[in-house]
Amino acid sequence: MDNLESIAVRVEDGLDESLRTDNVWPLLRQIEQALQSLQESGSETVIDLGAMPFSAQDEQDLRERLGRGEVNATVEAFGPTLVQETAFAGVWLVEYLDAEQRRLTLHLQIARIPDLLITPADDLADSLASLRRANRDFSAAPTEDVQ
Amino acid sequence: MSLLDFARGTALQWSLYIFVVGIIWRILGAALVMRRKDMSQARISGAERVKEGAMTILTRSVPPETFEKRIRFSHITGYLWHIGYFVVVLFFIPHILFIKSFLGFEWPGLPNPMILVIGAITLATLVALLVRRMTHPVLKLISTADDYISWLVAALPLITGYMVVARVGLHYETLLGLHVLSFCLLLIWFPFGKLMHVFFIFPSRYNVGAIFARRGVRV
Amino acid sequence: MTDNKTLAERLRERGVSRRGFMKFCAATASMMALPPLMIPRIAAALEQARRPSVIWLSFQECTGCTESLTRSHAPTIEGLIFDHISLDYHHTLQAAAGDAAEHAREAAMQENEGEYLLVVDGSIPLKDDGIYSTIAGITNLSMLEDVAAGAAAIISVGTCAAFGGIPHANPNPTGAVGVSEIITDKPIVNVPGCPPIPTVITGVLAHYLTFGRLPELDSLNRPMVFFGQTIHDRCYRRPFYERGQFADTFDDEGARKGWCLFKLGCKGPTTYNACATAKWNDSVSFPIQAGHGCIGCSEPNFWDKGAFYEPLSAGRWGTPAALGAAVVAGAAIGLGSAALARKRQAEASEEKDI
Amino acid sequence: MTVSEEAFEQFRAGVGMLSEMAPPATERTDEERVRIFKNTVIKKIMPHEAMDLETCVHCGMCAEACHYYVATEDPKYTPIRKLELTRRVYQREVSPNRWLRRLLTRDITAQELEAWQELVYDSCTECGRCSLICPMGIHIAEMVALTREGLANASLAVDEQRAMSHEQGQRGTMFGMGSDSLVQAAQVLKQKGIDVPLDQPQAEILVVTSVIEMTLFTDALEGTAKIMNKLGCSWTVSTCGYEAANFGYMAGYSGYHRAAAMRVIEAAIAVGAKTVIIPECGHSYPALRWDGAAAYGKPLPFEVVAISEFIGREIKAGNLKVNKIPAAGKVTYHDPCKLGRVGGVFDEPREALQALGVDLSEVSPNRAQSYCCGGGAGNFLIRRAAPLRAKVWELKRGQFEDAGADRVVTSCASCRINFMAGAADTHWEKPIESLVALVGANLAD
Repeated sequence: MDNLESIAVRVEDGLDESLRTDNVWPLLRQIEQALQSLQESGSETVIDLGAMPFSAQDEQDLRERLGRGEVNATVEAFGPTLVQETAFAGVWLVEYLDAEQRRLTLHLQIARIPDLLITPADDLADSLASLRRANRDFSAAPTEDVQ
Repeated sequence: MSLLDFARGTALQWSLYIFVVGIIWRILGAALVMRRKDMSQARISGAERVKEGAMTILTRSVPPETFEKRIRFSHITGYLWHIGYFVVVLFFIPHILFIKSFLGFEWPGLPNPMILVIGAITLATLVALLVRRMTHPVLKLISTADDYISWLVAALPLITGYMVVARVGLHYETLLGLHVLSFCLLLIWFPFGKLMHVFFIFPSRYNVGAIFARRGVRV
Repeated sequence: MTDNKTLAERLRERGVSRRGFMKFCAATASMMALPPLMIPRIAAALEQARRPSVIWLSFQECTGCTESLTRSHAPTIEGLIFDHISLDYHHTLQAAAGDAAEHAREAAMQENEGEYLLVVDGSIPLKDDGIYSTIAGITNLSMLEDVAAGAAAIISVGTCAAFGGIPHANPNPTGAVGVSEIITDKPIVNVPGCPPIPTVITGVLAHYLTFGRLPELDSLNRPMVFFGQTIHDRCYRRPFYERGQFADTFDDEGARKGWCLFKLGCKGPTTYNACATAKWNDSVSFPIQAGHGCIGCSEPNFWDKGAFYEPLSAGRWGTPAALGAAVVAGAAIGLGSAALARKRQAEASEEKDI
Repeated sequence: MTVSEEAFEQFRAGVGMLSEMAPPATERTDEERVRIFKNTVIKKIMPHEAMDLETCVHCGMCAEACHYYVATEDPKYTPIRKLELTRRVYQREVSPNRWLRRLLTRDITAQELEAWQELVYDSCTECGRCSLICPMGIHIAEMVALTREGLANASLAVDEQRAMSHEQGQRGTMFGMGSDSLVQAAQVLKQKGIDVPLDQPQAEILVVTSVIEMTLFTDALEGTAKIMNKLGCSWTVSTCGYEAANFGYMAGYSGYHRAAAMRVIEAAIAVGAKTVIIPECGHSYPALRWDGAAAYGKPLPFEVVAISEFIGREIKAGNLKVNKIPAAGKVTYHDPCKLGRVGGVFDEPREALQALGVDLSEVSPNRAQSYCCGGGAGNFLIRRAAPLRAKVWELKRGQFEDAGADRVVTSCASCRINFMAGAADTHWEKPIESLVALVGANLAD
């Protein structure tokens, strides 16, 4: 071999029609049922796509099927988390990434709003306390600048 | 040593040796009993008789219509399970690799779902034949222990094979070990039961063809 | 040496918000292969989890297991979990050396008697009273027995500690065995692999932290959640296997197209591990994805199970010489049988026909 | 031309008496019977039979070829089951796996031997049809003959056949009739102007006949003589070796088979015959044609042909001219098993019928696959087998009717007897005729 460039390198995990696992269709049916129970009884469902054989091709197929909805949010906590509403209201894709943008896991959440977007009750107390502290600091601060 | 290692190592070797010793023993032992020469004047030459005998090996696979219409069920089921069995044995890729490890060469296989369907048909046919053997007046009367043992020994690799694919109950490698052991059992029983027809069918068909041909009758 | 901070508190100190904590719990659940339904329970448990004392003993080993675990360089889940434990003795990682190190171990053992976790990597030589591997003049065997006595549970990390591994391979000159051959009165979790997947090690630790007990184990004491299915079961190349599309060599069309490596000796179907889903190097890839079949490194006796490149369904048929001998023996017995039958026929011929 | 009803009924009555007339069988203990049967099977089994017995898969297809099973659907008539005792002896005593088979296979008992008499004499005519269907190629019929030999040696041959075999084997007569009957029959023909050259010192052709042709089917003997004379051959019938029938051969007495065959062989050699012509008598053909050499101990120094075979050949060669039968109607030809399936004579009789200008309508199945008449291999002698023969007759009658036959022609006395008996009992009116008689009656001038 003359040089390293002559070694063909290709990314194995890329999209490949032949890498479908046949898991998309059963998953869509599962989403349908979950959406029905959300509508009827308000019960929410989370499906962990990281825990089943699910290829990149499968994921692309699924994303194509579900489409994109109105809401698109990023939560910056312990690395970014991408929250994407699909074209079907109530069906969300939640992608957890770590600080180096590597995926921790991918959830499908069937809910009116994903848990992660709701302000945690614990944080309300902290937040009120810190806002009060901030307001106190603000009111106590010298006012030369204003003058 | 795990069950699988035992099965495809020691057990496989010894059952192969028993198989080889057994078939040669049985063929020679039967073929070399006392012989008497037929001194009658044959209608056709020796060479033609050999040809007719050899032809009978083939023609006996397709009996004349007058026979065929009375044995159609046995005939179709017989072909069905034999062909199904050979397809599963010879065209399932792990099997090809198993045989390759013995013969040193391989050939193209079939996709697994096709093998599964063919195997299911084969097994269903075998079960139907067993039921028939236990209920049909003629078969009930002429069946011996050999028939039932040979049925079981032939069916076990199919059954355990399905268990391996379906992961029934036990670990994959344990099931695979059992599957290989069931094949070893087949090899061991082979020379001692009716499965030997795989070999004897050739001289028997040849002989009946040649005997009738001597008298000028093509059978 | 242990403090009383809970994991939640520790995370908060590091500036991880409540959302971050919940995300951590979701990732932990995924890592432990638990359903998302369990996330709130995990969160509740981790809020309360105290810092356990861990003693790590390395015996006949290559340090690959430790490398596997410590190779992370970013604030990963594994890192956080690992940081939370109090690693009181690990002779590769700890700063202390010599007597000081051994004293640290003894102190941890005394202080946390009956509560500390013992992690072992490497096998233990038994031959000639175990003299083939010693630390500070103490044989591995005697150190293991000593430390195991006060441990709450033992985690055998790597195939060597779990099943004897490579030192145990034929002809096994040191009489090496795994931990469970020696210690029989303590709960033992085997996390085999050469090396084991780091997330699996931390997954077991996370489970212990979360639920205060060891996870559900299989017949070889491996955590079911990680070792419940084979590589083959979860392999992304499985569809090729079913379709009958295989690579015949490592540089043929099939190999380039990423077809199944069964024919090239992949041991995926008989190897129970989480490589195909957890993957390696921060979930970048795993051996099959890199184009090489699984060698079954997490299985007992993997080194002695035949060639890595021999298809799993290959039989060991014996030698042509033995087969030839069988042919000769068969012919001899057959001829003998026929001779005896002819003798019997000659005797019967004494009986005259009417 | 046809045989009178009275003569036929007289003949049937005579045959019906056989079992009473039979001399008592040799007294044998159970142990002796078992020992003798075993020794017979052991010494006679040959390699191809051994391999046949090794290869049976018990598929049961042979039952579907057997006229007895087809007519009754009784599983006990399954051909391979008729070999059960032979198989067991082989497997326990000769088979390469005998050490294992002895564990799995029961020994035979004298009671079983007695029970098997019915299966190999009453319900098997060694017609060989099962040997054609067997997917393994087992020659079942041949081994029924072997089983008969074992039973005959063990004094368990069926009474009627034992009686006939003993008489023929020991005294050379049948139904008490000897060579004087032949002389008488020749005189009767002489009066009709048909010459039968008895005991010529030298002849090209030795014609053998049978007691049945001297008494009942005289039309066949007459036809034979007329044909031979017409052809102007050098032929003779020997009073020393005139009887073609060989009851020892059928019943399984190889000693009697040899004795009867040797009379003909010696007579043929004495006159320097190049050809021996066998009459229309089924088993006589294989008894000399195929198994005569074994009795003689070396190849026969002459050719053996069946009369229908001879006629067909001569007609085809243009040596024998026949008239077309006017308004013959639809004729069907029944292939006798011993002549056809296990003899190879199919075309020659048809050649003769074509020459006679008849409308030949074949039964289905025919030729090699033809069904047996139901009474071959000496079965027609067995009184208790009559109900079974009646059932097979129904089968055959159906085939004849399906073929639309106005008359049935065959070339075997025993087929003819069975069909005539069946026809008489069921009032079936169609004539059942001899091929030789038909040709003899229609010779061209």
